[in-house]
Amino acid sequence: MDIPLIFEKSRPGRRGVRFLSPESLDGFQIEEHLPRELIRTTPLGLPEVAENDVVRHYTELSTLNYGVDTGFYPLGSCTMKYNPKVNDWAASLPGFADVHPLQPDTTVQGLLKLLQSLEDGLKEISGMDAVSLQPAAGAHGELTGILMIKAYLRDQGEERTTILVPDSAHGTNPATAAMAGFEVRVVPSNARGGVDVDALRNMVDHTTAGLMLTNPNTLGLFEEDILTIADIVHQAGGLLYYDGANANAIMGRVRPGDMGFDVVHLNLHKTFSTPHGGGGPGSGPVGVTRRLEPYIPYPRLRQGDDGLYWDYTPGKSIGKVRSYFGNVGVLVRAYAYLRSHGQEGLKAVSETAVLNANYLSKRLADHYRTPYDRTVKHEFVLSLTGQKSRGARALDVAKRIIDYGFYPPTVYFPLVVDEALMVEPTETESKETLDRFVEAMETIDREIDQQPEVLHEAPHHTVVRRFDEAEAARHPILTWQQLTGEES
Amino acid sequence: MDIPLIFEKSRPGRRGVRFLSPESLDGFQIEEHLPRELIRTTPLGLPEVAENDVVRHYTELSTLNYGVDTGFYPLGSCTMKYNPKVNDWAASLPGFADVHPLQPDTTVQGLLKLLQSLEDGLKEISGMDAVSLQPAAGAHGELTGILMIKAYLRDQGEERTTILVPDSAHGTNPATAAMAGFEVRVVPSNARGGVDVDALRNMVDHTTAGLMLTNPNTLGLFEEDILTIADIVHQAGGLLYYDGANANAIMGRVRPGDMGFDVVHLNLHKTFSTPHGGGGPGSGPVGVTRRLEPYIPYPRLRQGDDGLYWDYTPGKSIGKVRSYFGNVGVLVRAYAYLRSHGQEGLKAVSETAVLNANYLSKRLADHYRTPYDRTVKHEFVLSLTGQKSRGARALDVAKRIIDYGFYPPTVYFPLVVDEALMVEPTETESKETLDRFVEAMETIDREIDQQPEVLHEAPHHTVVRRFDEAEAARHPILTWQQLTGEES
Amino acid sequence: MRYIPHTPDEYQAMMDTLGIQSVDELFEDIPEKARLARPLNLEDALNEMQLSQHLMRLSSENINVNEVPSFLGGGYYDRYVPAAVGALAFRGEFVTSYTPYQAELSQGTLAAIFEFQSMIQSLTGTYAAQASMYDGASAVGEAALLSLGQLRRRNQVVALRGMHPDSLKVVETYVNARGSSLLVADSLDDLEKKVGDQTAAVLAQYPDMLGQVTLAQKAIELAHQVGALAVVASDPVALALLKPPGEMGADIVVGEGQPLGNHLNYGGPTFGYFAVQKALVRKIPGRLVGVAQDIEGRRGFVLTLQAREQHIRREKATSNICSNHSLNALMATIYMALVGSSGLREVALSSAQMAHYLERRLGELGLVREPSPASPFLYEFAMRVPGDVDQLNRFLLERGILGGFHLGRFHDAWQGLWQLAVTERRTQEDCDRLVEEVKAWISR
Amino acid sequence: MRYIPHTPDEYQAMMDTLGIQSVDELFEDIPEKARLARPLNLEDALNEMQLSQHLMRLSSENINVNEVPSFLGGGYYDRYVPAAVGALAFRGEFVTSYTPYQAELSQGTLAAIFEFQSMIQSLTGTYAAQASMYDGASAVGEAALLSLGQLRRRNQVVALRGMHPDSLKVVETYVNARGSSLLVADSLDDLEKKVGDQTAAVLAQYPDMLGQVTLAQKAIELAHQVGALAVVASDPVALALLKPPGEMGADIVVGEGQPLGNHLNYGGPTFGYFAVQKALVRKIPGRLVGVAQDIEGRRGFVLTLQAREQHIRREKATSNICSNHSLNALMATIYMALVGSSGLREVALSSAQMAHYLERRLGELGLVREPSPASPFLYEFAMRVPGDVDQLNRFLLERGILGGFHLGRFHDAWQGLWQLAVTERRTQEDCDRLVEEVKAWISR
Ligand SMILES: Cc1ncc(COP(=O)(O)O)c(C=O)c1O
Ligand SMILES: Cc1ncc(COP(=O)(O)O)c(C=O)c1O
Repeated sequence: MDIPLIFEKSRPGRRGVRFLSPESLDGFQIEEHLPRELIRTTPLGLPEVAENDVVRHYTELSTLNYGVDTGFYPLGSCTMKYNPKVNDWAASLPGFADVHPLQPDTTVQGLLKLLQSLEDGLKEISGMDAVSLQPAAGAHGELTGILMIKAYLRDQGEERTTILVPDSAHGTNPATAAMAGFEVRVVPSNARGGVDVDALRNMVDHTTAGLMLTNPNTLGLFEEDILTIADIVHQAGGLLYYDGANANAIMGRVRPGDMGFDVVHLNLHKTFSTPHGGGGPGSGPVGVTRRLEPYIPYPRLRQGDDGLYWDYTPGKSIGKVRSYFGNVGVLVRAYAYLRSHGQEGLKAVSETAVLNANYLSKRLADHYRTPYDRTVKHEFVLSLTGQKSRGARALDVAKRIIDYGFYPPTVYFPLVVDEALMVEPTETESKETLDRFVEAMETIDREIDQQPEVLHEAPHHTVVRRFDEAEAARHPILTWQQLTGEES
Repeated sequence: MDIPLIFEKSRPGRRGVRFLSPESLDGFQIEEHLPRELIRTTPLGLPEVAENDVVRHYTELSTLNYGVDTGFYPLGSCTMKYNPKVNDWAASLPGFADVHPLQPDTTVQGLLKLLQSLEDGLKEISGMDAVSLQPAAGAHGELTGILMIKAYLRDQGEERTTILVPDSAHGTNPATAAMAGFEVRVVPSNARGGVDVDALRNMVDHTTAGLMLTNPNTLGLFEEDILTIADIVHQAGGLLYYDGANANAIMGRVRPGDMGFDVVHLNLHKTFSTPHGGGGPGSGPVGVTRRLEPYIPYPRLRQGDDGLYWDYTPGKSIGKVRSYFGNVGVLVRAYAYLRSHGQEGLKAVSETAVLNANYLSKRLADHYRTPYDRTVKHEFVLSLTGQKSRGARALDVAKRIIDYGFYPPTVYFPLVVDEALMVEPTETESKETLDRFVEAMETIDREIDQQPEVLHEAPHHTVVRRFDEAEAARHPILTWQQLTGEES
Repeated sequence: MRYIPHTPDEYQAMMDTLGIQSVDELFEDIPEKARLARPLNLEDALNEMQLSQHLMRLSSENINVNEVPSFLGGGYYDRYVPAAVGALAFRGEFVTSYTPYQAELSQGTLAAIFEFQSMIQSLTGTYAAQASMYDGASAVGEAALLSLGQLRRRNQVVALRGMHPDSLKVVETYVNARGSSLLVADSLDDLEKKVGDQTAAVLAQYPDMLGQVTLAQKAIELAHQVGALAVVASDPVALALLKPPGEMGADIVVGEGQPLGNHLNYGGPTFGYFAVQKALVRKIPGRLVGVAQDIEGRRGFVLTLQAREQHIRREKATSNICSNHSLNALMATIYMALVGSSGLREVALSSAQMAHYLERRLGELGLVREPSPASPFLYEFAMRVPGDVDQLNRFLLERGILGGFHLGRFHDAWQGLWQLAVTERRTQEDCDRLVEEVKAWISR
Repeated sequence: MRYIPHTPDEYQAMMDTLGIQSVDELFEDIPEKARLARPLNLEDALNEMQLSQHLMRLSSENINVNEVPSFLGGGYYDRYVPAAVGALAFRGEFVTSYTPYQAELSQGTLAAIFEFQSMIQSLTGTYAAQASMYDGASAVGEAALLSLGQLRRRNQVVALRGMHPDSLKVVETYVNARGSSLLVADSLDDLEKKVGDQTAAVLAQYPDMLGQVTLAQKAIELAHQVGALAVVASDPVALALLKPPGEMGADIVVGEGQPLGNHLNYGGPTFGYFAVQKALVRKIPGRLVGVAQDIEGRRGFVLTLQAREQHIRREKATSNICSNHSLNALMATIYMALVGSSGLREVALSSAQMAHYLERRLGELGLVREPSPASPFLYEFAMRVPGDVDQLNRFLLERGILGGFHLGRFHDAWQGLWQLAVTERRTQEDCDRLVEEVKAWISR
């Protein structure tokens, strides 16, 4: 079956949800109010379908998707933990969902209180002095943070031009630095998977604006030398940026602020369990130490005599990175998560996430190479070089995992590991789920020798199978019009 | 794959949603408040699972189900039309869903207004003088109505003992009459699928309390002789009961009251689009003419000086048929449906339902026998005797329909048609869906001759295939305890 | 029109196929005299947006139990319904499916009903439960009918007064229909007098309307002494703490299921449950789901023992139930899975704890618990109020509290009795507020 | 703990496998000096029931637009969101999935994004659209960056003043980051003066903050005259009536997508859209979904042209966007499918009708529309208020109306200007009430 499109269900003149009837327009004619040349003449091109069509179509599409609600989703770096339903319910309350961003502050005190509490909680968890809830995602938080570093340094009279990024870093880190106008220098990893401290020492100089680091890093390894690293960067006059994508490993155990970081973003859509929605929305609040606080995006939430209010004074702020205040609907969920856990709960989250990762890593190590012989944190990377030499690439194994009912781990990232398979079980998965996954992985490993084609052609039981992605990119068809050749 | 059960995911000590922690009980010991012999010692036996387990399990179970949201559901007599989402939304509003039935009437005026409007609307649609919203389903409405007839006749000094029911009637009709303490006499159908008027004339006598009729009947045929039938029953001193399961055919065209019926129930879960929920809840309001009004279940909704109130005066009422006021959550949906349509809308509903049925019947008639050569109403019955003689029973065809992506029509009902397949398309299905169904039915008809085993073994692509139902009934296993042999 | 997909062209094409000019032709078999010659007199149609605004307004004209603390009970309790219940039960495939006639396309509903039956069986301490009834009251009614059908020579059922008055009314309606009668006993002594060789069933509620839990065991024994069936109606949450009626010897255990994950819905839809001992399995009304194997040997579920049901028995049926309250039972199933055995105990315990706190505080104000200050109770109890209960409730309502129910509205002998229910949603603050206001009212 | 499934036994078994006594051992690689030696100082945990009560209370401390009529706009409108949008978009398989990296398990999301891209392309009159941006403002920002990346020798972008101030601010932040600058032109004349050989892009909003629709065409021409790219930001609902920017020659069309089936959410999450002409397809930021064939020849969808993205380009990237606002775009897709072309026109038309009614009535009270009483508008417009706008708004709020926005809070030259938006949810009664209260305020 071809994957269906709503356009295919369209019939000229069929209607779904209607609004006012023509009569109710009372003779109102748009032609009398707009210059002729500004009136649309081209059809809108939306499908013409009945509500029943829409319901069936998107119900069907949803069943072609795999989510955390479907099963185990060990996608490394993405922290696909269980997304509590009560948090979704909360975000849909009319006092949160049906509130206009231009309403007077006096009419949204409940919401502002919530945002204030969330800021306070995130400060405590990250060990920072101030937090902005404005950034819409992790990458957005990175940009915000790096721009604050830039503005701060400039105010110190320093035009520093380079940002250091480890070779194991997520793509958004170098991309952010570039977007912020910096030159990127890549710091090599050492044999233990951490930052090569000596190399770093050689790389820092007067151009160094800062170092972006994930800790635990994308290999799932804690940067044991973090205090030394922080010293090196700080002594060179740079600042330390913490990519909080991996904060699920450390809550209640160690805080970025206590490791020496100056700026931190947290991915609420990872650590704080807000659902990823097939690609977003996320939320990437940024925390900073006192000296960077003046540069935080505005408006800032402050306590006044009549309650909380938004302070629009720009001051030294880097400005705005998006409209209004942030992804409030996501922030409500994160707040609900925070309040559901408290300190004990969050600590248990991180401990269990780390326990799960170590357990799984240990159990898989019999058949899959774990390139670093270390305790991991909340995730770990396997290197499938052995499997490759026996005829199955990481991608083949990943695709075969699908046939066993799981979402595959992240593949080919981080780049520093050959044939990488990056596994993040999260704390909301039970031992028996992990054991089932181990079993599947062991079976797959055996299959490589017994019937390699089963892997090469995997997945087998899905509604569609492997795609010709190269061809898709060579002749991209990006819209229905292009697909049907009606393109303008 | 075996169909999974939540019990299989249970692990001793695993927890889902928690309430107060033991400490918060502040030393409260139930043992100090209950006699020892009344304290439960047996385990509760509920599964011990995490929220994530629950979400995945019921998400998965849902995908093993077929609903109107999945596709075409031409289940005859069940009116599986599209269930509007806005109606579900409405029923979940806190002012409807989170209201206690013992609240003072003054605190529920919005709801009482809604119920009053619905009563008024149903009176107008059915042509009755008074309506009770209390009955929970069609069968429940039948019982309520038949008991009113009984009480009325008794008050007239008549102890009549028999209820007449056509041979084409739904099982609930005779069952209701029996439950109400009547003897049931079955009226034969004539060659045109209607009540045999002559037979009826011979059957009525001084014991006749009434006749229960569906019109259009379960064959989808309008009782052309309805006025004569009504006369016969009335002249014999009996009353006429209207089973409104098929009211989707007649709205705005003809009213049971105008046909001569004295009591009517409507299935809101059919005609008024409230979802059937895998078996219920439904709602079966009952309407009566003036002379039967005193017998309506109480409490009754009345207008007082301070607004609407429930009048608990029993008077001649037959009493109560359930607790409190009815299936209010269903009534809210039905009200929403009523207000979404108005008279024009409801008329269009019935017209289109009838057009769809006739169109489908006509198109199928080339290959399947339509036992009565008549215009049908909202549904029709095929008799698969031809197919049977060629080697495929109605059940085989029904099961094969599943493979083509549709829910099968009702099989082997009504009993008066051999190898019956009862098809009700409803008005919310489009021409192309009907055409696709015709195509599938034609293909299946060809398959009978070409590869009959494909039908005998159908369905082929479902998560489970045909069951051994006889064995299941011989040794019924009705609980997890029985399944695991732990039964007490 | 609203949910009709047909375009004018499609209407035309379909009429062409039928060879008709107008749909009117399809209605010509309706006798002219009966036809409706005018439009239905209904309010104008609203579009979805207008409808939603209209309904939001009607909804806001009711006080809901999230806005004010409520002490109403009587079988329906404002228990906390976890968010996952709705998120799962409202999935379209559950909501928009019919009774699972075609098992191959209905395993979701069937498996969930099987789980429901299992959970109810286990909670009640019986052998088996069916798929659901309309509500608790009609479940008691059907239990009475089952009993009369079992013991065909007997024509009475006897209930203890503490049963919910609506249940009594429904039993009365149901048994009168077949010419039998309901007797109500005001006490165990009275019950002993009323039972006899005409008694088909003894009906007792446990806990009852006054919160009493001590009568059921004796009622069961009296039933069995005269050869009648013992029917016990129970709030399922109470069974997390109480010895299950099945273990006490009840032949049929029924009840109102609302407290298990269902919203109050102003009384409906909720669901009734119906469980029996082994001997009665083939007499149980309504749907039953059983385990079955498919032709490839897979375990699945089917509707079973259908020979009991109306569509087979027709005029020989003792129950006519067809549609039941499946979706509500599904909500209960998901709820029970979510909270588990420990959670359900916590719900009951924390309700009981706060109820006993409230009872003590109210006692200090001079309210006296009935039938006796010493009789054990769980989280619902009745107190005699010094003064007009209705007036007290109005006083409380003005102060934003939904006070207890005045039992006198149900039964004359209960005049002046105030039924108070405390759920896990009531905080100590809620209870203290109630106590303060009662105090204010007493000394007004 | 809350969502952790582990039982004590399982914890033990896992620690045994690892040969550890305590999870503390798994954290020994954290330098002792950095470790947190105390518990985090956070508020106590609430159970789900307590949490829900707490959040209901916080929610009720805000005024929501269902309670009072609102005339606020500025890119976010309280349009009616049909019930089916939420019922479908909130299905767990959509909500709890990640970016569709594994196409075989993500066809639901991928197909929906493809539909979204198609609908946006068609509404905007461009060649292609991508999968979504964070919001309208950041979409304009990215459009500016794209332009600067395209025309590498140029280092300015010039915007017309009528663009949403937040968009201007974001553009400023974004372009300053790479050492470029934003100029704002107060009029077309001013724009003509400000563009030149340093201009990489001209940015115009259509309709703009004052409701103007006539400037965009000319801005596009001026852009092209100096070899710059023309970027137009549009409320997508307005494009149901207005000539699409793509047809007017805009190279990039972006906008805030909230009006398409998204709740206001106090400003987020909503989504931004981003559409381009053919020449720029391989420069578009963010995700793109394209058609692909699987090995059995079936049509499906994949993420495509990934070479544009940060994970491939890394330090050579011009955009770092990774997660986008997919779920919000899904809501928009479902919304557009539900209302269709006719429905979207009805939404825009009925808003415009009521807006023109309101504008006339307010005009009768002496309020004067700016920039000119004659300039055409759709459903949002600005009026000069005789007096203190903030005071007027407070006056209205006390009477249960969320009045228009005081544009002076955004920009000094706009002091005294009242921005009024009228959506299809506003009835004539709402507008009349506003007019009455304004009248009362004027004559106070
Ligand atoms: C380590 C790391 N950094 C940054 C990001 C970017 O976060 P976002 O997708 O929220 O922009 C990710 C997301 O996958 C990540 O894993
Ligand atoms: C003709 C007819 N009568 C009565 C009923 C019984 O209605 P309910 O299932 O609501 O009790 C049905 C339901 O299928 C029916 O089709």
